[in-house]
Amino acid sequence: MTTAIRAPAVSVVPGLGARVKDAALAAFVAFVLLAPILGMETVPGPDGRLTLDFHFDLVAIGALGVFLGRLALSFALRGRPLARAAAGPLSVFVSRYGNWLGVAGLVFALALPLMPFSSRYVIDVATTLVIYVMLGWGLNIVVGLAGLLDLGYVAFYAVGAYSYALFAKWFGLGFWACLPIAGVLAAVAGILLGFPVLRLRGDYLAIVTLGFGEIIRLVLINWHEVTGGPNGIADIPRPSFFGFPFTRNPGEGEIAFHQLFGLEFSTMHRVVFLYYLALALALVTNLFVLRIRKLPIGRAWEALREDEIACKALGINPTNTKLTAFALGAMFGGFAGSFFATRQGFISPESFTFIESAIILAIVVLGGMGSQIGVVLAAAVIVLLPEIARELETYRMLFFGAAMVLIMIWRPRGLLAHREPTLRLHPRPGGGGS
Amino acid sequence: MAYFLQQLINGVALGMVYGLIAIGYSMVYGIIGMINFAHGEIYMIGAFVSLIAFTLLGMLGVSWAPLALVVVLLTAIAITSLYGWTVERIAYRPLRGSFRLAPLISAIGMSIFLQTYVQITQGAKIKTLQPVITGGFTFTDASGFTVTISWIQILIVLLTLVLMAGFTWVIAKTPLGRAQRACQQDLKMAALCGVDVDRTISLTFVIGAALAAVAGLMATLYYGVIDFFIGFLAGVKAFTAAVLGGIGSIPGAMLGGLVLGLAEAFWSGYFSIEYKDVAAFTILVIVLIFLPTGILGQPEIEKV
Amino acid sequence: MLEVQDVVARYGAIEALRGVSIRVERGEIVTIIGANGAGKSTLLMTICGDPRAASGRILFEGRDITHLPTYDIVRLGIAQAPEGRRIFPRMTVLENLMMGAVPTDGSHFEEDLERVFALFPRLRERRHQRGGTLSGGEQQMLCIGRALMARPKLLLMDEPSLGIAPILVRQIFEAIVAINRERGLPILLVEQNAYQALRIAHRGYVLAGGRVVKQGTGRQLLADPEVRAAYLEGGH
Amino acid sequence: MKTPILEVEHLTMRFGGLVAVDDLSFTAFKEDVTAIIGPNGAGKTTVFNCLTGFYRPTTGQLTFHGHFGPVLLERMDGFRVPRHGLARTFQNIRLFGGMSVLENLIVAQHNELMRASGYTLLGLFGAGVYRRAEAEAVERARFWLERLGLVDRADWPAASLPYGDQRKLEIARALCTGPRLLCLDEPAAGLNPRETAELGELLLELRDRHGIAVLLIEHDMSLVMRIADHIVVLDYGRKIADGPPERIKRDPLVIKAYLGETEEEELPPEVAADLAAAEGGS
Repeated sequence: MTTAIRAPAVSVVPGLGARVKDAALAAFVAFVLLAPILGMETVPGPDGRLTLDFHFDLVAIGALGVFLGRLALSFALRGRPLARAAAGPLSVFVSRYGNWLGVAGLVFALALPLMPFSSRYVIDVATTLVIYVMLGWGLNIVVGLAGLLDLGYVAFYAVGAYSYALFAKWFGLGFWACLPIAGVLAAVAGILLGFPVLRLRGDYLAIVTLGFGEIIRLVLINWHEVTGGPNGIADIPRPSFFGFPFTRNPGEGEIAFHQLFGLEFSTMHRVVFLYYLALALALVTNLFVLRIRKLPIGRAWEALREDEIACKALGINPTNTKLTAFALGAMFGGFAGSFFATRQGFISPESFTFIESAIILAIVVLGGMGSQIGVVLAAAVIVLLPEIARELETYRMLFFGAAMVLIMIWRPRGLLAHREPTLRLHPRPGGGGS
Repeated sequence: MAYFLQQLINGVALGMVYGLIAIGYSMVYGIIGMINFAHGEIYMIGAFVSLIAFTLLGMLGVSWAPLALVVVLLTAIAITSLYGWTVERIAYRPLRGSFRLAPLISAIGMSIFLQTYVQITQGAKIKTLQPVITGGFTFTDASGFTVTISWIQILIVLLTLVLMAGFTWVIAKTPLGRAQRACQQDLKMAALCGVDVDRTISLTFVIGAALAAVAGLMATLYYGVIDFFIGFLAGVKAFTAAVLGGIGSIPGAMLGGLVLGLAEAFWSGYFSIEYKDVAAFTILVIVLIFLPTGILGQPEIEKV
Repeated sequence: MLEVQDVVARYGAIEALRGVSIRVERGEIVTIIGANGAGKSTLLMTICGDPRAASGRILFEGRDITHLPTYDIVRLGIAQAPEGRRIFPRMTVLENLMMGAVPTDGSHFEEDLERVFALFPRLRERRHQRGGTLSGGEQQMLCIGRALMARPKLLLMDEPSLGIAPILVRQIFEAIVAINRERGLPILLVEQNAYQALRIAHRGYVLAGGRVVKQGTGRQLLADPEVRAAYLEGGH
Repeated sequence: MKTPILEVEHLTMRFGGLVAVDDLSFTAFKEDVTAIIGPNGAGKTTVFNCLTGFYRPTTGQLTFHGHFGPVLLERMDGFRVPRHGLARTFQNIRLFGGMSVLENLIVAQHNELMRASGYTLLGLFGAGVYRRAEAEAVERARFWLERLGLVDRADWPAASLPYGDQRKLEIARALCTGPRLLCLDEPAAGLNPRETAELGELLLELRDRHGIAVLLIEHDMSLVMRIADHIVVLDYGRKIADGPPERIKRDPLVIKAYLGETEEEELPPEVAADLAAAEGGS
């Protein structure tokens, strides 16, 4: 893809009067937009008919905010466009010290449960974060490397989760037996979907994958006999430490984890174990992606993203190559899904809505497509910000949506957009392009 | 037979609503080649503005239905169009000519934002509107089955047909419509002809939003219940309709909407109501595979 | 009339124009010749503001138009018959001509239409046919006709002979001369068919690698041995 | 006696009502640089697209004498064509712009490397077979980079190269697929005279030293007339001439349809007067 940087806009610096006028206009538009929806809340009245609660104070505040914001923005930008060219200082820094950052991050992640501030809550949030990172890395194969826009990634996550739950419940298989099954089933789902649709144009593919995600969810809701319908599946077997369960009182002939190591029983053991389990899965995903990027198939994915026609002219089979990306991405989604099921012990279709797909996609795209560290950065932003602002729970998705728009405008290629070649003819210093 | 007729009527009414939303997708896609993911939310906002306007009129004591309808229709169109315009200005225009996925991601963000915005300001509960228009025609056939055409269904069909006719005329005969078509066929050349492309694109969003507002009003009247989440499914289905009919083609969007509405009505009538949404998505997948340019779409020759 | 001063323009990372200066005076046919990729078409598009000049200035009738949006430039009186003709394929011939008239106030529409039909009688016959169904030569006539409908003060033409039957090429060039002569309309003509272009041009520029490498009157360039070797004689 | 490498027989390609190529037959020989010339829109690129599997010809037979003996190209999937030893470049350069120059050349050796990586499985575990194959691929890339003078820029993103170098890189990439026949679509477009001359040298060297036949679409007659052994002239999708350059140059049909009259025609009197006036004035 050619870097389509918008032509440098002309710096026509407007005068103060023009700016105030422009801001006033924006405020007026905001007022009209906000007046009905924010200003008049429909509430059921005493007789059951709807009446309105008026909040015009909020509308006024909103319009004023827009006025001031617009004015401030016009001074801050001085006629320049908001969008920036791809590689910023952050990208360059990360590309230079990427390996060190990775090692430092890994050490921190490994040591986290030992840190003094590591409460159960911290570990839980960290586990969630790690799972999103893993999902991001998995989807990165499909979107970042192969350039296939998948809006239904959560379907594979769901396939993994339900496969784990069903196999564990009905066949009594343990986590380590179910994990590969879940991965394989998700990959098969990926192939089944991919086979007919991978020939489609980019944005059509996006909508079809979205439709597929919804089909899976609707099937989960309506196929009561197998999936338990909207109630989901409860009492999914919890993971054990290679056969040693994390229970206070193990069953006949079983030895519990704390007995094995002669520890006091603590519910933290399982939490920490789950954390390390998630971390291990995520690391496997990362190693896999790092490795495969440097193999012919990985390069073919990237080449396909850049120019499919040129790929054909070089003898690359586009359909098979895309299908591999789709299947492998789905497989990691399946792994993550089975971890999700065992961690929660309960799954229902509600966990697999489109919004989840959007969040994972946002992590990949905001991170900078194809960038592994970018995924971590973006996942941290997206998972941790709402946690920090817990009391703003209701506003979380509002910020989330707004952030997606703003980051795209600010950096259309994501936070970290620098790409390092997968192999070099000349060693690092001296040959750096750009 | 009567049952069949009833499903047919329901399907046509439903299809008209889908068609109205689908036109917005189709036009925006035709002109700038992006899927306006937030279009479903624009429809949802149209429904809410209608609901609020009805409630306000009720509180003001306006009880004559035709007057209320006209006022609500105009209000919904005006405010929803402004939403459409603003969304384009904020979330899409800065990204024009940018990296391919950027506007789509931005649109998804916008969609989430608008959905949450309405959820927060209006509450997450389902809103029920007192029926504004009731009654209709009822026919009974020899075996005792009845077929009902409600006034609302008639209104939906009539209003949609009028809008379609008017709109087709605008596109076909006025300078405005010509500029719009020129932009669809060749954005660069349109600019070289002196067309203000940015303005025309804004206008496209405004027209799409206005039609979505009408669809929102109709849905509110038809179902009587709405919530902040109705935009997502309606949006995806309308997009399906647009693709089905051949994206970029306005009669195609209407036709696609009809086909989808009928398919859904018959599917729920004869097979299973639970899987009616699955039916819509399945149709989408099948159409894209076997008829990638839709029923009335223009075939594309791959340039090498 | 038109003055391009040291203009640089890029497409993505590729620098297509590296400091080009040309001018067009009233009533002139000025031609620009050069190989594929020399920047000829980019020059015409840059005059119309797309891509925008990264540096340098463009003056039209003494007014700086470098930073104006395309539609304003066009409304000032610069019409273009662009490369590849760019007929609106799903509009009729008449509608295409109406699009050409967008920059005008519409009061002379019928009159202008008659003049275009007089110039290209074929278009009158086909006025209700869709643009996409015309032959290459007819599309070129429509393309020129559409540009004339704007009542331009300056006409930019990009390779009007491209992919046209030889017999039609002649007709098109005759039309160009006629337009210039009858209306005194200055024309900036980009051509690969250097021979034909230089024959009718008052002055010409040779563009190579995004720079002007030669300029002179049409006859001077026609007679120039280097120009002959590179662009005229099919190489010997 | 020359050996044929590509035999085109009665090739016709229609798009709807438009006949882009009309009953075209010619043979390209292994020892030759064959050029296809003709006015824009004459159907030259369409011929390439039929050869390389991007279009399915309406009728006709295309026999290519590839690595594994003669094969028919007209019904072959595009991505299978290169495996038989037919590589092409594009009129509008199609590089993998975000990937480095070297990576572009490695991707060109995809199928061999896929096999060496055990279809990814062996490669995933770092097998020596794959590492050796990759090193060989890099060496092959280095060879062509050195030949084309791009070796210093091997680690640059392809899109950051100047235009002329991008053209060269696209040729190098096609060469890395190990072709018997190289099809070039206007390779000299946008090159300056010096670069064009170098390109001519390269193509002759491919023919003489590497035994790679060349099929060339080109507008630059100075290049074509200098290096082509055999020229096919198309006009309106039809072949109007076929032969060595000396004959083509003199062919009245070709002159009329394409090359143009080289002797000065009579100028229309008013233009002549005008020209004289303009000259006098300046």
